[in-house]
Amino acid sequence: MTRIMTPTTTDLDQAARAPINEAWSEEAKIHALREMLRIRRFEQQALKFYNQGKMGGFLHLYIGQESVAVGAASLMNGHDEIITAYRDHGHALAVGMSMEECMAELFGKATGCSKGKGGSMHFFAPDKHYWGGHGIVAGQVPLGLGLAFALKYRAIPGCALCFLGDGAINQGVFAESLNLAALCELPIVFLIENNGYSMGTSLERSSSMATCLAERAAGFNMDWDVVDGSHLYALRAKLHDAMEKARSASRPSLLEMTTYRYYGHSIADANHKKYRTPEEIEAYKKNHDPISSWQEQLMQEGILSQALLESLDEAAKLEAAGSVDFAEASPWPEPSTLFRDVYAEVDQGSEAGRLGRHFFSDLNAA
Amino acid sequence: MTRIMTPTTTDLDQAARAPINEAWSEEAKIHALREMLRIRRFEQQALKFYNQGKMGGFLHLYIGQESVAVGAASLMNGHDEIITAYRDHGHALAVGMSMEECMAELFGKATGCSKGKGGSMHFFAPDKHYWGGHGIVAGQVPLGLGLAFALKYRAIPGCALCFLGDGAINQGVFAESLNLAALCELPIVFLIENNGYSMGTSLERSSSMATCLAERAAGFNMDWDVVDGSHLYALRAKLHDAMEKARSASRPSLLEMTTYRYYGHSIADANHKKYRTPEEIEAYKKNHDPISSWQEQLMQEGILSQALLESLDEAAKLEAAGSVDFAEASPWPEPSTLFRDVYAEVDQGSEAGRLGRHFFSDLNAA
Amino acid sequence: MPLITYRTALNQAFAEELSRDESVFLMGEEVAQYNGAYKVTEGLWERFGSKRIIDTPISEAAFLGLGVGAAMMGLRPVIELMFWSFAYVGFDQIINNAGCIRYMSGGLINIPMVIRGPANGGTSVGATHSHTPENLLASTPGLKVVAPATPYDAKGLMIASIRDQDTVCFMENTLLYGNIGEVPEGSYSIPLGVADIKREGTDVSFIAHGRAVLTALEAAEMLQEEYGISAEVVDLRSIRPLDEEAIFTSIAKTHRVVLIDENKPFCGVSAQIASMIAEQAFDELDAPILRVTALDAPAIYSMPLEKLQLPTAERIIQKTLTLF
Amino acid sequence: MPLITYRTALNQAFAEELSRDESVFLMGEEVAQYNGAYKVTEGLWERFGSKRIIDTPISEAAFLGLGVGAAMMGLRPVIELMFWSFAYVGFDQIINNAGCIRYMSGGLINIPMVIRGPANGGTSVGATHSHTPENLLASTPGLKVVAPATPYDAKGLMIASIRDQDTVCFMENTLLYGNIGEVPEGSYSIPLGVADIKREGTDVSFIAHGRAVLTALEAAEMLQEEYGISAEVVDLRSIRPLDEEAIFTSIAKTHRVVLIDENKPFCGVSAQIASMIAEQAFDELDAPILRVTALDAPAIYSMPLEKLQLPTAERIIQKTLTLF
Ligand SMILES: Cc1ncc(C[n+]2csc(CCOP(=O)(O)OP(=O)(O)O)c2C)c(N)n1
Ligand SMILES: Cc1ncc(C[n+]2csc(CCOP(=O)(O)OP(=O)(O)O)c2C)c(N)n1
Ligand SMILES: [Mg+2]
Ligand SMILES: [Mg+2]
Repeated sequence: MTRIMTPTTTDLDQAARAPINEAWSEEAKIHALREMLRIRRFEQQALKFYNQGKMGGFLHLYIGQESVAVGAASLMNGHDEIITAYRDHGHALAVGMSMEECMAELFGKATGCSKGKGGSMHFFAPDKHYWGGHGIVAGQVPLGLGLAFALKYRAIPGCALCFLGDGAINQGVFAESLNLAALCELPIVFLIENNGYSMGTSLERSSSMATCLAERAAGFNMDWDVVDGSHLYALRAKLHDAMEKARSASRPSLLEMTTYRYYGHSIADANHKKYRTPEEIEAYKKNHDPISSWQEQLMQEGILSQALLESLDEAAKLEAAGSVDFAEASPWPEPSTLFRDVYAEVDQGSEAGRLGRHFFSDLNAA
Repeated sequence: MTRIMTPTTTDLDQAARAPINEAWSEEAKIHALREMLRIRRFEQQALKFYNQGKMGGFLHLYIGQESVAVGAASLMNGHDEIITAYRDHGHALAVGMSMEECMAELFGKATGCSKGKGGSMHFFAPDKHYWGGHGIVAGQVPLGLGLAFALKYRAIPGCALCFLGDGAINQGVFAESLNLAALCELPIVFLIENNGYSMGTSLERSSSMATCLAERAAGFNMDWDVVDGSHLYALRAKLHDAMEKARSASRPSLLEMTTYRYYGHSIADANHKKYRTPEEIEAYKKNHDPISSWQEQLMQEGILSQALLESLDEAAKLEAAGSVDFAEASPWPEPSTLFRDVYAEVDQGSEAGRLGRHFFSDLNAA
Repeated sequence: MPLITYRTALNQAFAEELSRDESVFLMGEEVAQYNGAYKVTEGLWERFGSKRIIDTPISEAAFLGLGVGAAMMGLRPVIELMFWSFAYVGFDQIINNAGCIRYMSGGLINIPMVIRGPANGGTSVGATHSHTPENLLASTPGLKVVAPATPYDAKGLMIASIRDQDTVCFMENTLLYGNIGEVPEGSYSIPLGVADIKREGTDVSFIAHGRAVLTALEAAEMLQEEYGISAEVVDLRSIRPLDEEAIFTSIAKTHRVVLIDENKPFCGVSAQIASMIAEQAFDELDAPILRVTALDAPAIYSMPLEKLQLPTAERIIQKTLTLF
Repeated sequence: MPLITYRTALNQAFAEELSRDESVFLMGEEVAQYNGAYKVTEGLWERFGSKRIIDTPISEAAFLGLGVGAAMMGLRPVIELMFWSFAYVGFDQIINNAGCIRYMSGGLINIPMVIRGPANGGTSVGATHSHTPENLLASTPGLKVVAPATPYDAKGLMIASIRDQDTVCFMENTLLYGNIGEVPEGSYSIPLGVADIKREGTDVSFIAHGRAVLTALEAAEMLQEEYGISAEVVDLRSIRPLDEEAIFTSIAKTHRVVLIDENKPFCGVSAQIASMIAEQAFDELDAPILRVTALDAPAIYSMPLEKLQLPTAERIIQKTLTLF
């Protein structure tokens, strides 16, 4: 577990005293706890119904990593944009998507955030500045560049947060994107959620590095840092600085957040106890679980009572269960919608959408 | 011209005294001069006939960079493998390909090294351990990995030399390849021929970097260095060490060779005097021309006389002119060969080559 | 009408749209300071500046992806590939991101982007530089594909493509850049999905796109003169959406068809069209559906042989004569 | 004969070839220690060790290129793509390097490589993970493409592909991995370019490859039972080289044809076959050439709708009935 940065108490104290954390209201701190609980309860429900065969495809659980998405979302203002990979439920909920639309998407229902067309890996909510949910490893990274580019182009004082996994850094497009971001001075923060594994492959077996992954940014003359992603104060302190640099100076950076996933790569991953020791999993749960350490923190600060904690948790559980009911009760998408959402012009019934043949087989053939 | 590393006289003295240079025979030093002259004279002839419309497509001249290919080839033993991009004439001649087969290829003749099928960008000579000649920027880089992989797999004590341009480093596959080489400990040396430009784009406009391009290797925990590519002693000293590390310890490295091209990106590049100043070109010619500085060096060492120099140059010119005669006199490829060299099995007439239809239009249709 | 080149026609389209709509920007290798490897973007950087006309490193995957991201946010990127042959290093961004995101988001996201550049053989640059991927792209629902044959069409289709809400893959041709034709000065757009009858005829229909249209026209003239055969030339202009009406109408008139394109034959655009005719217009046909495509080997460098590889008027004539 | 799964059949092919030929090695994401994402390479790492069975980072372009380079040197790489859908991040290496180098070198270089992995929709993994690029690959002269439907064919074709001197793109299917069939224990190879009549019939020819063969067989049974129509099912097995003899022979017998494949329709494999029939076997036909393909939208996630997207027996039957 050496790869998990364990900041000293002094580091954490210092992080806690960072202005962005000092200025953080009690309410907002509780809200962060609520959000982490919501993610966890949501995914536990998802897991249950995935195992009952209610969902198709893959289910990549975020449990263990909740602090990263929640910490990042807590720093976003109305101008910032966010994009991530397929392990995307946490980010979706953290930016304000409803459990109902998310669960319904997992169930493949018409009421899902993507009308049942995207599934677990492909959640989107442009109105919440959330641009997916992307299944191809690192495929989202240059899209993040584009978000940052558009902000700068329009002189909007925001930044783009672009998440990727520790395995994703070995897709070439990531390096291309670092260069382009630095060269064009784009307002972007790349966040590596380093959970130590890409599927069954440990960090050491997938990446050659000097001291850490983030150091790769040095060769591009880009700022970089490593931070304990399990701790909200720690990650907020450094991420806030990076976001500010992006927003105000259009200076990109790369942050590596150490974190961990409790479940296998996806629920289909039957091997996950083979490539990791039970001790490793337990050690993280015990020392780094983002929810329990934040609870402790808030209790120490005297903000959180046991009663409040229980009521928050209860509410999260209820909401999650309710989202399942919603999803179950929702209709399947109509077969007639199979050919919708392919071409905007067709959907809009514009002239461009009406001229020429757009589809080369039709439902009648079905 | 700051990007051209100008080693001090002491550096060069030191390089000259490196064991690999100390051990270099007079004959071999003269040979290196001969090879550089051959490349230059070959390309000058190519240029002349390209301008007469005897060749198709692009012509990327290597003139100005001759020391790099010649220096590298001078270090190769029978076990090493070499691969490069589309600016490939220099490497081809340096490893021993004949001017005739190369010129005939440029003329698109059946006697060309690729039977007229590849053209200027796609020279190959596997018997000389020369694996091309590749037109897609950085496309050759992972192929270089494969050469190194095969050497290691077969326990052959050689290394792979994989050349790419300063613009090519921004293709993602280069970063992927650095990681894979370091991770799998492959016996390879990546050589960036940094001539300061990718087409009309200067280094500064294409690459964000801290101090140099080679430093990108640091993030992959790979050894790297920068060297004056215009000077044979300097580059041989460092390249030899890198090749030895690859051969004996299977340790990859990245070397950046500063160099310069005298002509435009290709002969079609009408802009090349716009993005570079005449002063810049003249300064390199005066202070770094690989041929004249090597001549001077050898004269200082008392190895080279004016008479020998002239005879070497005369021979190179004659050979180049002869290669044009050869190419002109050579036949075009037969139309019947259009469908050869696509599938090995078909060419061999094996069972696998005879069963099923391989080609979906035929020459009869022509 | 002024006579200008295909290259200038495109250049005018960019200038029109850049002036009209602040959200349009051009990006690619050497498009700005160098004026474009083929000078298609000449003068635009000087006129519109570095914010709108942007040079990139040689990182196709990254800048195609950047285009998709910017388009999601409502900008209108026009991304140049110096050659369409280089699309393969960024293919994932085109197929999975430009091609699938709208669908996977349930229609929440539009990607109004143009990806453009030359896609053609015939210039002795070898196999790696001579790809014509319009068939591969049109195979992907979510993408649109356009291939103009004339300066007039190039300008009008480019303007329509930039205004389109979807991603359009715009296939130009280095052999056409210098061709001259009549082009109106102002702004006009030619809708995607509408073919153009480039020559009326009664005996056989030639269906083609891109430069193959010109080859088809050449063949049609020779057939008329030498054999008295009247060929109609249907220029598809847009591959997806496809004007199948125009195809079927022409065939209903001529009852014979030769499909001509510069794709490699296996699963080329003309294969798709043949299959549509064979399914939907079978009864109209008096004879087999013939195809004339690039010869089925990688593009060769050698100049005289390369000329044989692409469809020639001779090859079209020879095939056509077998129908009579 | 032992009854084993398609997965085990492939696994046996690898084991046979790894034992027989020291130059064969397997490489890809999770192929070694994890036993393969779909367990196709189970046990091979334990048996053959880290030199022969190699896990990679998520760098498809680099390890595909590594495969090409190693193959140029005479090794026989078998490169796994966890999904063929991920080929697009390494597409340039496949098209330009595996596909063109032999030609561009004038035949000096062979690239005896197998690129393999599943290429199928139907498992609710969404559009990005459901591509079937066999049409795009077969469009490239220089590449070969194989798509087995049964365990027997999977083993025999894999052995032939590994022994082939050229690059073979081997299309597996996650929905077939668990299918069981009779497979001989030892080594045998099924030549590329030879189709297999999976069912004899007299009234209509179904031409299919991969999982569509099973759907076609299902439809054929139902047609026989319910309508007394006798369908012949031609399993192409190999897309390139293609056994056109088998296609034409079957059509000469039945005079009617329905082409079935799981490609998207535009320029799908069945478009190519339709075009060949329409050109070369036109006179044998009594009716239009019909196609049944995937519905023409990106793959949808939603489970019931996804079932409609791929060819179903019902859809085949409905189309076929229009021929009678
Ligand atoms: C280009 C590509 N290659 C392979 C895959 C299959 N795959 C999906 S996730 C994954 C591991 C990614 O690991 P990491 O980036 O560390 O993210 P994590 O799963 O840990 O969140 C792999 C190999 C893919 N989706 N895309
Ligand atoms: C993927 C790809 N993109 C673009 C090109 C067009 N192109 C050919 S060479 C070149 C510049 C390369 O510069 P550099 O790597 O520095 O090599 P140099 O020409 O200086 O030797 C470009 C952009 C290409 N061949 N391949
Ligand atoms: Mg990970
Ligand atoms: Mg350069």
